[in-house]
Amino acid sequence: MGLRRYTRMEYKSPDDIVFGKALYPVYERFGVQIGAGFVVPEIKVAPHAGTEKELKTFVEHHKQFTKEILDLCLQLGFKHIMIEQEHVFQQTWNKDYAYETAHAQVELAEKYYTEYGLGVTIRHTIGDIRKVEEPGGLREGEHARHMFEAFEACASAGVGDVAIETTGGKEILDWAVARGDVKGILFGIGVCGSEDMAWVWPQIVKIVTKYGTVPAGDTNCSGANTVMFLAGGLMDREVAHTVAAMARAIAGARSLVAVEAGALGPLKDCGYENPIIKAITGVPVCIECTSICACAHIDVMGNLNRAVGDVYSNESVDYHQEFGGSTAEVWTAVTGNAAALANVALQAGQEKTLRDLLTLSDKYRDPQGLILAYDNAYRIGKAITEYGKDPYLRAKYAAIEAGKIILEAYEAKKIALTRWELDSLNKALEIFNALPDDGEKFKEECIKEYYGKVPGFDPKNYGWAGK
Amino acid sequence: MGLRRYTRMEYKSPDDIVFGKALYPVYERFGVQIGAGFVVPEIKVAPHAGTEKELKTFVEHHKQFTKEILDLCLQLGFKHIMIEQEHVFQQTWNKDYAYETAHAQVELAEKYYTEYGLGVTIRHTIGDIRKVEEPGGLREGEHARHMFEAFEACASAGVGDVAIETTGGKEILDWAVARGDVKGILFGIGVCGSEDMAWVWPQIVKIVTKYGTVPAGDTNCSGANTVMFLAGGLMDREVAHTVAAMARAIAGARSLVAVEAGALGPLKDCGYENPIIKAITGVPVCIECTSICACAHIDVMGNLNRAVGDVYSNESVDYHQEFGGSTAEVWTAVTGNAAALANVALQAGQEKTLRDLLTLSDKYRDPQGLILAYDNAYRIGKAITEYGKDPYLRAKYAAIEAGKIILEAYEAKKIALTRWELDSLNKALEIFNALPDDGEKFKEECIKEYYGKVPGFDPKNYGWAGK
Amino acid sequence: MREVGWAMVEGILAGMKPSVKEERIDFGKIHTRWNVVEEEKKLGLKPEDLVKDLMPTAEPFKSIAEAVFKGDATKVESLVNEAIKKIPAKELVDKALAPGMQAVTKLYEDGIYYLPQVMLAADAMQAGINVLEKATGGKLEKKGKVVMHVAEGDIHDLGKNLAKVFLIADGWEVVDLGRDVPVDEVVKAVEEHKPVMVTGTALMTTTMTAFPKIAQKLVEKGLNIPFVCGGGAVNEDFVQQFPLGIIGKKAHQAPKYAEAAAKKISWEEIRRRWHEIAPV
Amino acid sequence: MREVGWAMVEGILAGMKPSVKEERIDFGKIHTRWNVVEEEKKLGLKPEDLVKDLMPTAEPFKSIAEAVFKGDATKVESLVNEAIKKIPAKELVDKALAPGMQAVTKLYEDGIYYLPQVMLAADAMQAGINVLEKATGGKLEKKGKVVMHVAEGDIHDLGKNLAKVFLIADGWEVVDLGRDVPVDEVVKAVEEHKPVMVTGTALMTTTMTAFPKIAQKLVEKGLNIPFVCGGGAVNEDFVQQFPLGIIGKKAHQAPKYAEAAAKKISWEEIRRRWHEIAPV
Ligand SMILES: [Zn+2]
Ligand SMILES: [Zn+2]
Ligand SMILES: [Zn+2]
Repeated sequence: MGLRRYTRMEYKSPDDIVFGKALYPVYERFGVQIGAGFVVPEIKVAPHAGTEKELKTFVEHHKQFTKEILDLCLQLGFKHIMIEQEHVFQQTWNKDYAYETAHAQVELAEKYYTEYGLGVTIRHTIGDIRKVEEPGGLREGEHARHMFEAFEACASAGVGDVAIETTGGKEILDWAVARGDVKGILFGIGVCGSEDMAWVWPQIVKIVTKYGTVPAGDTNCSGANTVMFLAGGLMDREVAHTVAAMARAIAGARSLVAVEAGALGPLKDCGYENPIIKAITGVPVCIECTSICACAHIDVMGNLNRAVGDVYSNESVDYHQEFGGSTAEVWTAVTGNAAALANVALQAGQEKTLRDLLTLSDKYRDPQGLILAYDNAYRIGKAITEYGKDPYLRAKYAAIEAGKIILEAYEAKKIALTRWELDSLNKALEIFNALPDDGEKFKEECIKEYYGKVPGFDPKNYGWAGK
Repeated sequence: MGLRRYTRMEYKSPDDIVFGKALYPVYERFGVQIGAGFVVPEIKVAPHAGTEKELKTFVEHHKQFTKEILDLCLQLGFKHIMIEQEHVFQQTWNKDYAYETAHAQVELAEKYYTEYGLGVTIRHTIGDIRKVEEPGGLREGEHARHMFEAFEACASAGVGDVAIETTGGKEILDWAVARGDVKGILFGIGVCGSEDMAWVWPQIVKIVTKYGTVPAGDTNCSGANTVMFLAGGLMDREVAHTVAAMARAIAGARSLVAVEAGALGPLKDCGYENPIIKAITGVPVCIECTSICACAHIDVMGNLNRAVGDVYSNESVDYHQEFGGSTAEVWTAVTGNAAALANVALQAGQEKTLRDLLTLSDKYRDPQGLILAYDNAYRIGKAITEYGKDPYLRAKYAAIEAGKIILEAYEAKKIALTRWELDSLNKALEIFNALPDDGEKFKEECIKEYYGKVPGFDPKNYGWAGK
Repeated sequence: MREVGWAMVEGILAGMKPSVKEERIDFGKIHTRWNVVEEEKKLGLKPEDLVKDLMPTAEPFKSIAEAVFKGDATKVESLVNEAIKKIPAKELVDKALAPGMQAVTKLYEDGIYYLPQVMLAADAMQAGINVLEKATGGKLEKKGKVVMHVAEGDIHDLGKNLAKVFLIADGWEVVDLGRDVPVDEVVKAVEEHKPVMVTGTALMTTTMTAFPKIAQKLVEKGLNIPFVCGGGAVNEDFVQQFPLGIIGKKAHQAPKYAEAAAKKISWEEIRRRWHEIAPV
Repeated sequence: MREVGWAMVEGILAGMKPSVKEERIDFGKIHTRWNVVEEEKKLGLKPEDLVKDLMPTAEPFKSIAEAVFKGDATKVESLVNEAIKKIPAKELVDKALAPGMQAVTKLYEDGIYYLPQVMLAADAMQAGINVLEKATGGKLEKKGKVVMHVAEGDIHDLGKNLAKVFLIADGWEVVDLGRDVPVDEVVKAVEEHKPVMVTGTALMTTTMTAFPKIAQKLVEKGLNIPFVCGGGAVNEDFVQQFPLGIIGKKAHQAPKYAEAAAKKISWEEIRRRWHEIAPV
C-alpha cells in the first residue's frame, strides 16, 4: 500500500512537545507557517441555512463571512489566520460549488496578504459523503467519485490545504458504542477505519499535491468524536468515559494512517486524537477544546488540547449575529486570543509552563482528558509505534495502554471514578487482553460476529472481497 | 458625604496583584468566595426578546436558563459559578419582576448548593433607568424611585450581591466623545459621574446591607465602555485609542466612589477600569475581555484583564441555541474554562507567570491595553490616591498619568501609534495640563461651557443647585 | 554556612527552570467529578427493587422478563421458543418482553441505568419478538407506526438509529427510510403508511432546511402529525419556525412523543408542553 | 572553579522565581497595529487636494466652506453674519455650508478623516444655519423629514444622536422624539410629520421588541416607509423579521438611507441592497 508505518517515536521525550512547535512545520500559501514557533488561530463557519440553495448566494455568503473574518484580524492586530470550510453536502457533491467557494476565498486571502501582509490560509475539508448502502459502496459508488472530484476542484482553486473526516467503520462503531461493545469499537475504528484510510489517503495525496496544495489530515469524527459526543458530560449515562477514552486511543492508531500515506498536517481537529499523533510523527496539528469551540461542542476537555496544538480551532459555528458581531467575528476573536496567549508564552520562553497549566486544568477532570495529556499521549504513542506495522495490534495496545494509564491514576487517587466507569474499564481491559494477537484471526472473528447483524456492514467496503 | 476617600494604595507593590486573590475577599451566599484564592466564572444571559411580555414567561425563562447553567457546571466539574442578571428595563421598573426573577434564581442556587455542594451566587444588576429630562431629573424623578425599590426587591429575595452601572454625566460624555473633547470627557465622567455616584451609592449600601446582600460595585458602562465601544478596533476612526485610554483612567477615579461609599466587590465589569481600582483598594473585581466576552463585545484587549480578575465574565449574551447548546451553556463553558486555567496556576504557584502572559498578550497591542496592564494600572492608581480627596483632581491626574505611560512606551518604541493617535494624545495632555487645579473653578467653567449647549445637561442633576 | 560549587548551583538552576509540579497541586480545589458525588447518593439503591412492581411474578413470564432485563438475548430466545408452544404470542409480549424492557427503560430514565443496558435489553427483547414472529408466521400487533429518516445530503444516522431502538422496544412499528432521503420520499411514505408521527435527523444546517419543506407539504396534504426533528444542527428555535416541528433532543424521548401523538394530542400542544410530555 | 556561598545561591534562586521578562519579547511577532500600516500607505495624501472639486472657489463661499471644513464654528458664524447681508440664505447653504460639510463627510467615508472632524464641522455648519434662520426669521428649506427615537425602556441615545448630526449636516429636518418613547407616540409622529423614513435605536433585546409593533402599526396605516433600526441588540437577522425593517449599523449611513427613501426606493429594495445603498 506504500504506507510509511511508524515504528518509533519522532519526539524523543514528551517534554519536547509543545503548542506552536512541530518537528516538521508546514508552509502554506499566503504567508502562513504552521508549527514553526507560532500558534495560528482557525475559524470555521457553517453556512447559514438556506444560503446553499443557489450557487450565487452560496458563494456570496462565503465571501461575506470571509471578508468579515479578515477585517476582524486587522481590527484586532492578528498576524495569521486559517479559514476552514467543512463542506456541506452540496459543496462536495457539486464540484462547481467546491471550486467557486474555494476560489472566492483564495482570492480574498491573496488580497489581504498582498495589501497588508496578513497571513491567510484557506482549508477546505471535503465531505465524506460515501454511503455503505449505495451500489458500489464505499469504493465504487457515485458518491466516492464525487468526493475525489471535490478534492481536485478545491486544490485547483488554490486552497492552502485540504482535509477530510473519513467514515470507514462508522456503521460498526455506531452499533457498538451504544452497546458498550468495546470489541466492536476496536474493530470499527481500529480495523475498518484504518483499512478505509489506507485506501482513500494515497489517492488524496496524489490528487492535491500536483496543485501545490498541502494534504493535511484526517480525524476520526465519525468514531472518536461520536463516542465523545455521546459520552457527553459527567452526569450523562450513555457511554462510560473510561470507554470513551479508550476509543480515542484507538482513534490515534487509526488517524495516523493519513500521515503514513503522506499527509503533512496540520492534522484535522475534531476527533481529539491529535496529541497522540503529534507525539508519534512530529507533524503539526489543529486542535479544539471547549474553551475555544463551545459554540460547536461542550466537553470535559476545556483547555487541555491547547497544550500541544499548532492551530486553534472553534470546530464550527452557524453563521448568525451576536451582540458582539457575527459569529464569524466572535469566534475568530476567541481563537485568535487563545493563540495570542500561546504566542506570548513562546516568545517569552514560558511555553512549557503554559502548556502544563493548560494540561493540568483537565488532566484529572475526566479519563478522556487524562489519556490526552501530553505525557500520557506519548505513552499511547509508544504503544502504537511498538506495533506500528499492524493497524489492528497497535489499536488494541493503544486501548490497553489508555486503560492502564487510567487505572494507575485511579489507584494513585489522582482521579475519581464511578463504579460504572471503573467496571466498564476493567471489563474492557479483560476483553482486550483476551483478544488474539493475530490480526487476520480477529478480522475473521469480527466479520462472523457483525456481518448480518450490524446494518450496513459489508466486508466488501474494506476490500475484504472473499466474504 | 461619608465617603472614605483613598489617599494611599492598599497594594504595596504592583507585583502583588494577581487574579483570584484580593486583599479583602468577599463571601456570598451558597458557598462562593471571591478573591480568596480562586477565580470564579460568571455568566450573564440577556433574556430572549419577547419573554419579558408577561411576568410568568419571564420568570420561567430565568428558571430555565439558570437550571441549564447549573446543570452544565455539574457536567463539566466546575465548583463555583456566579450568575448575573443585568436588569432589562421591565425588571427594574416593576419591582415584582425584580423580586420574582431574583427569588426563582436564588431558590435554584440554594437547591444545587444543598444537593451537591456546588457554589452558586446570584447577582442582580439594577438598571439605571433614571432620565435627566424627566420631571425631578436624576434625583427626584419617578425612575429614580423605582430604581431604589428594585434594589430592595432583589436584596429581599436573597441575592448574593447587587451592582449597578450608574449613568451620571452620560449626556456630557456622549456629546464630548464624538467631538474628541477631552475636557468634556473629564467633566462628564470624572466630575458629574463621581458626583452622581456619591449621591446614589450610600443609599444602595444602606438598602441592601440590611438584608445581608453584598453591595458589589459600579462600572462606567455609560462612559468608559461607550468610549471603548465607539473607539472599536484598530481600523476604526471614531475615537483615537489614546483618548479612549485616558477616558478609562478617568473612569478608574470615578468608579472608585462605590468602594468609598461601602461597596465590597466583586466590582462590576464592563467599563474595564477595575485593574486600577483593585490596585488602589484591594477589593475583588469582576472582569471581562474579548477571549471570554466576544459574544457581547469584541475589543483589542483580548486576554489582559484576566490577569487581575477575581471573577471572569462573558458580559452578556442573547439567549438562543448554538450547535454546542444554548448560549447560556456555551458561555458558561467559556468563562468556566478560563477560570479553571487560572485556578490551576494558583494551585501550582504559577499565577504570576500566567498573569504576565495574559497581560503581555495585549499590553502593546493598543494604548487601551497598555494603561490597564497591572503595573501601569498601579501607576494610575498612585496618581489617583495622591489626589484622592478631590474627585476632579484625581481624575485629571489619572488621565495625565495614562498619557505619560503611553508616551513613554511610544518613545521606547514598545508601541506603535498612528499620527492621529499621537496628535490626539499630545493635544489632550496639553489641554489637561492647562486646566486649573481648583475643582470648583473647573466646574464653573464647564457649567458655563456646556449648559445650554449639551442637550439634557442640567447642573441641578448633580446637586449644583445654584445654577 | 556551607560552601557550594558552581556545578551545584547549575544543578539547582536546572531544577528551577520554570515548570509546573503536578504533585503539589490539590486538584480537588479545581474541579469535582460530580458523577461520583451523585453515585454515592444512590449507592444504597438496588435496581431490582426499584422495578419490582413492573416485573411479572408468574412463570414463564418472570424468567423471560428477567432475561430481557439482563440483556441476555440467547436466554430470551430459548425461553420464548419454549413458551410459545403453550402461550399466545401477544400474551408473551405483553406479560414478559414488554415489562422487562419497561423496567430497564424506567431505570435509565430515573438516572440509574445506562444506555448500553437499554440497548442490550432491547436487543434481547428483539430476539424474543423475532422468535414470536417466526412462530406465528406474521407480524405482531404494534401500537402504531412511526416514519423515520435522515435528511437529504446527511449521512449521520446514529441519533435516528438510537431513537428507533427505543421506539421498537416500546412496541412501535418503525418505517425506516434510511439516510440521505429526498423530501418527496418522506412525504410519500407518510401518505402511504399513515404513521402517528414522523421523525427527521440532520447534522448540518444546510440539510435541515429540508424539514420545513417536508412540513409544508404534509400540511398541504392535511397530514397534521407531529414532525420530531433532531440532530446536531437542529435546535428549538429552528423547529418552531415551521408547522408540525417539535424538538427531539434525546433518543429516549421518541416513544413519549409517539404516545402523545397516538392520543391525538395536537402537534401544537406537544410543542408547547414538550418539557412535560418528553423530558430529557 | 569559583566557590560560592549559599547566600549567593539564594540570590540566584530569588532571581529565578518564575517570571516573564518583557524586555526579551519581540511583540512584533505577536501582533501588528494594522492601523499604522494603513496610515503609512496614505501618508502622501493631502486631504485638501482630495476634495478640491467639492469646494467652492468664489468668495465669500470659499472662506465659509473652508471654515466649516476646519470645524471653526466661530469663524463660520461671523462670516455668515457678514454674507447674509448680500446673499440669500439658500444660496449660502447650497454654495458654502453644504459643500464644506460634504467635503468632510467624503473624507470620513474614504477612511481619511475621523469622527471628531465630522462632528466639529457639523457643529460649525449648524452655527451658520442658526445665523441664517435667525436672519430670515424662519426655517430653511430641508430635503425632507426623518423621525427618530430610542425604544421604550431604553435610555441609550448616543447612536441616535450621532445619526441625527449626520442627517442634519446633510440637510434633513429631524423630528427627534428622544428616548424611552412608547410605540404609539412613534406611530403618531410618523402620521403627523410624514417623514421619508423613521429610525429606532435599542440597546436591549427586550426593548427592541417594540420595533415589530411599530412596523405593524405603520403598515396597517399604509405608512410604508423604511424603518431603520440600530443599536447594541439589533442585528440584521432581527430587522428582517418584520416589514419595513432595515439594519442601521453606523451613524453615517442615515443620510444615505434618507436619500434612497426620498427617491421612493421601496423598503424592500433598500433592505436587499443596503450594502450598496449605505455601505458601512
Ligand atoms: Zn468533525
Ligand atoms: Zn455595561
Ligand atoms: Zn449565537
